[in-house]
Amino acid sequence: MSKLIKRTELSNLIKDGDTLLVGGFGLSGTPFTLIDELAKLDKKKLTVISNNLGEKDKGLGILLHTGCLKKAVGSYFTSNRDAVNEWSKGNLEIELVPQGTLAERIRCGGAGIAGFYTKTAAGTKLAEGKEERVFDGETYILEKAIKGDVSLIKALKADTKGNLVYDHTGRNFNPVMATAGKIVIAEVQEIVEAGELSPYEITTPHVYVDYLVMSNYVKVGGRYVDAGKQN
Amino acid sequence: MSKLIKRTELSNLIKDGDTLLVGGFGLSGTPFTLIDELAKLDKKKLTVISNNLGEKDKGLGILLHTGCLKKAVGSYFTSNRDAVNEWSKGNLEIELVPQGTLAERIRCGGAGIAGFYTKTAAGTKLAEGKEERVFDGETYILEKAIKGDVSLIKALKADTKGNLVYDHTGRNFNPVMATAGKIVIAEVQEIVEAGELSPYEITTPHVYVDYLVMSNYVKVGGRYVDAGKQN
Amino acid sequence: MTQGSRIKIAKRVAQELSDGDTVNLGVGIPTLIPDYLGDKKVDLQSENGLLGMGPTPDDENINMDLISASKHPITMEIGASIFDSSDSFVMIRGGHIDVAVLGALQVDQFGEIANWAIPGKDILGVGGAMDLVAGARRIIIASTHQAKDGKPKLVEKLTFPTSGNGRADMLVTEHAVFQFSAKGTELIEKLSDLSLEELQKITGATFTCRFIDK
Amino acid sequence: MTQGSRIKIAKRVAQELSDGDTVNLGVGIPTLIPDYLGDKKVDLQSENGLLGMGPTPDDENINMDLISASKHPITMEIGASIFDSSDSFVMIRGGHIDVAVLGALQVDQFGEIANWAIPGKDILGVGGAMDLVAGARRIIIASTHQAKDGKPKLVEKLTFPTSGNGRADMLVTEHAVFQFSAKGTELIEKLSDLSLEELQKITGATFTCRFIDK
Repeated sequence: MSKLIKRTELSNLIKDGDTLLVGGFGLSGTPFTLIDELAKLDKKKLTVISNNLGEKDKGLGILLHTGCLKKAVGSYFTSNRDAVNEWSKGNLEIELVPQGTLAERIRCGGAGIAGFYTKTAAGTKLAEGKEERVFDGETYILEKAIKGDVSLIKALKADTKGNLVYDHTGRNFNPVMATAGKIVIAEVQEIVEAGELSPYEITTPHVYVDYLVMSNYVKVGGRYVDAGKQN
Repeated sequence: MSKLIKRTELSNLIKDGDTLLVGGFGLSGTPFTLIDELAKLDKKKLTVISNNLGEKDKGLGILLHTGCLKKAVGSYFTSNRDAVNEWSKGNLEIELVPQGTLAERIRCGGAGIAGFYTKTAAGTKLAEGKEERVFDGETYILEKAIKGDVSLIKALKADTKGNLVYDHTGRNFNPVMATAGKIVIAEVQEIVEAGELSPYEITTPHVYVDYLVMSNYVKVGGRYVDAGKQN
Repeated sequence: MTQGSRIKIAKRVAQELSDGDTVNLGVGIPTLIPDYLGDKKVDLQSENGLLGMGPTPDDENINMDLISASKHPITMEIGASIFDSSDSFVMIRGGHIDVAVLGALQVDQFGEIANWAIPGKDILGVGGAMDLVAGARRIIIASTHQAKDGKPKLVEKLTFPTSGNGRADMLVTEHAVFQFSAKGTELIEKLSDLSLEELQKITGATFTCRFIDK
Repeated sequence: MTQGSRIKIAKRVAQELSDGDTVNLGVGIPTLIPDYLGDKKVDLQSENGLLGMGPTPDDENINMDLISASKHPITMEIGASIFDSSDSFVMIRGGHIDVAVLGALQVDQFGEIANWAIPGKDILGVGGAMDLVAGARRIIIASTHQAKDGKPKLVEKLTFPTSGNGRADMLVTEHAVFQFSAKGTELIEKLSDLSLEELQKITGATFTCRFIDK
């Protein structure tokens, strides 16, 4: 289990000014333990790339209270009032990216592709400053790859080699983010022996995973709760 | 089982001049039955996009004897002498594409992406005529999406909705080709009830599959043989 | 807007869907549609990574890692499949979704859609709206005829930011069904007692009419 | 080229690999490497869609849908995973393969590789060669010192078509181990009894030398 580290080691893996790719859609597939740990650290000027900034006081939402964030890149921030407020006050830069473009840009970052042409957002405010190009009579815009210094992802299980499987739609952005971070840290509920996950079931091959951290959360009634705060 | 058709219906689904995406790497994951059927038809000027043109007299290789091919697009033809000969005689156009670029171009065709920038082949003969562009100090070339009129793919099993699973590395190009054909026909060994394949195991969701054809081949000693020709 | 009107819209959109269609439903009125499909079997796609979305589970079967794009707990239908966000948008942007049913702030006379941002308000959310507008084969807008301030949603020219070059094929409101083409808007069905004149009065774009009516 | 020389090259390359490395092996000499890894555990990637390639199966366990990139039947190691061609090249082109061991027709003094086409011959196959050259973190060329016609493989300037802008880090032949950098070629180890002069004579590029030797 050489990839397994303590969550407190996060401090040495993330630097001020880093760009973090953080998995999750809403709160599903969110690395709560890693985010809790990050919130305890005195990191500065981080850019977080994630579909949402969690919800108010939940998931990535807690980072809005710690002063570690410089910028957020994602598709939907409106559901977290704190994010909107911080942005209004000028405390947080926001880059809004269509959800599909976000997923594809991250995939490209992990795939050695520098950029791609998509119809999504062509002709809209979100295409301002982006190169337009016509292919077969239709207008496309150039979108560039996204990479991260560190990816914080959440899986259901790992095996001892670091292969990952996810829980239903908790999969979402996690597999592409696993490919696009220089350092990839996966929070997991359980680690099983190599060979227990079938070759067909493995969604993220171990080559993408640098470290595993045991989740501090458990599911109660289908909802994650902090095991440390349970009665 | 409304997607299940007889293999003889292939005649009505492929037109002269069509571009076909044909799954398989070497002979693994090859839709032998569909290819046999195609060889019986009097189609003309087809373009076949496939990693190889099968092997001599095997898989796509048999189409070199029927006069139906105008052009082949793929990454490796050297292993089929017939393909090399037909090309030398001027009977077959060949477009050589690096294997990864081929897979990505087809994926883009299925994903609504017009083109992408890759380092692969930049500076080589295979980049001639392709746009070069520098991103972050490295040279990339623009590669454009590939789409097909008809995809002929091979899966291990389908369920009655048309969801597909593949046999080991027989998966190869089949899933991307399933996304990039206007008509997608999957040859399968077996059709099971919807619900028998787990949501995690399904590799090609049914939305990509238009028709299913039962394979005429069976595996003997790990190798496919034509069930009709078995003793 | 009464719940009755919302249901009327949902029911009418449901008529447009066919057995075997793969459908993506936006937030709001579109989420009511599954209740009015009768015997029709459509496959619901959820952009966070599921084809074959089923109804809300009982309390004891909730799994917050099995949620809809609106972030509500859901279930899976038989034959469902799970994929990641990039594969989900291959499906959406590659033209593999038969019908997207979306809400809208405005639709212009040619079907151009504004459904993500209000000028002067903070623009901090787009989600999958632009991907669906660019990629779905057919787009039906399910919306109230007028905004809360009484302004018509169907307009000659958008004053709200566009969602892209994709066009709606149809608009269903509590009063009418409109069809869009390069020629403009055609009224193809009335769903309330309003006369054509009354309907035109509360509509921001002129429309032609397929049927004779007073 | 004797089998002994091929094995010598494979053994020496094997020394370069470390526990936990993900390695892609090209055709020819590289395929001999797994036999000489000793206790080292490396994960072999096969570009047709497998991480964790194992040895050739017994006759009764052959499945022609479980094959290597060279199209030979293989097995899976514990912890192996299967993926499609596009995901396989995400792994290769995205810089996730630690080491690619490839054959070559020529390598220039800075490590530029020609390994897919001979001028004047039909150029009808490239496979994954250019993808690996562009994407692998480290490239080791495992090759005979000279071609069959006696011409050196290590040359000042390629006369065969380049495989791209990616550079080899190392060349291992039956006579020597060379390391490439922007400064040129450095001999880091001799593997045969040839003197430096003799070695230089059968090598097409000048090289510097890290050690003193006659």
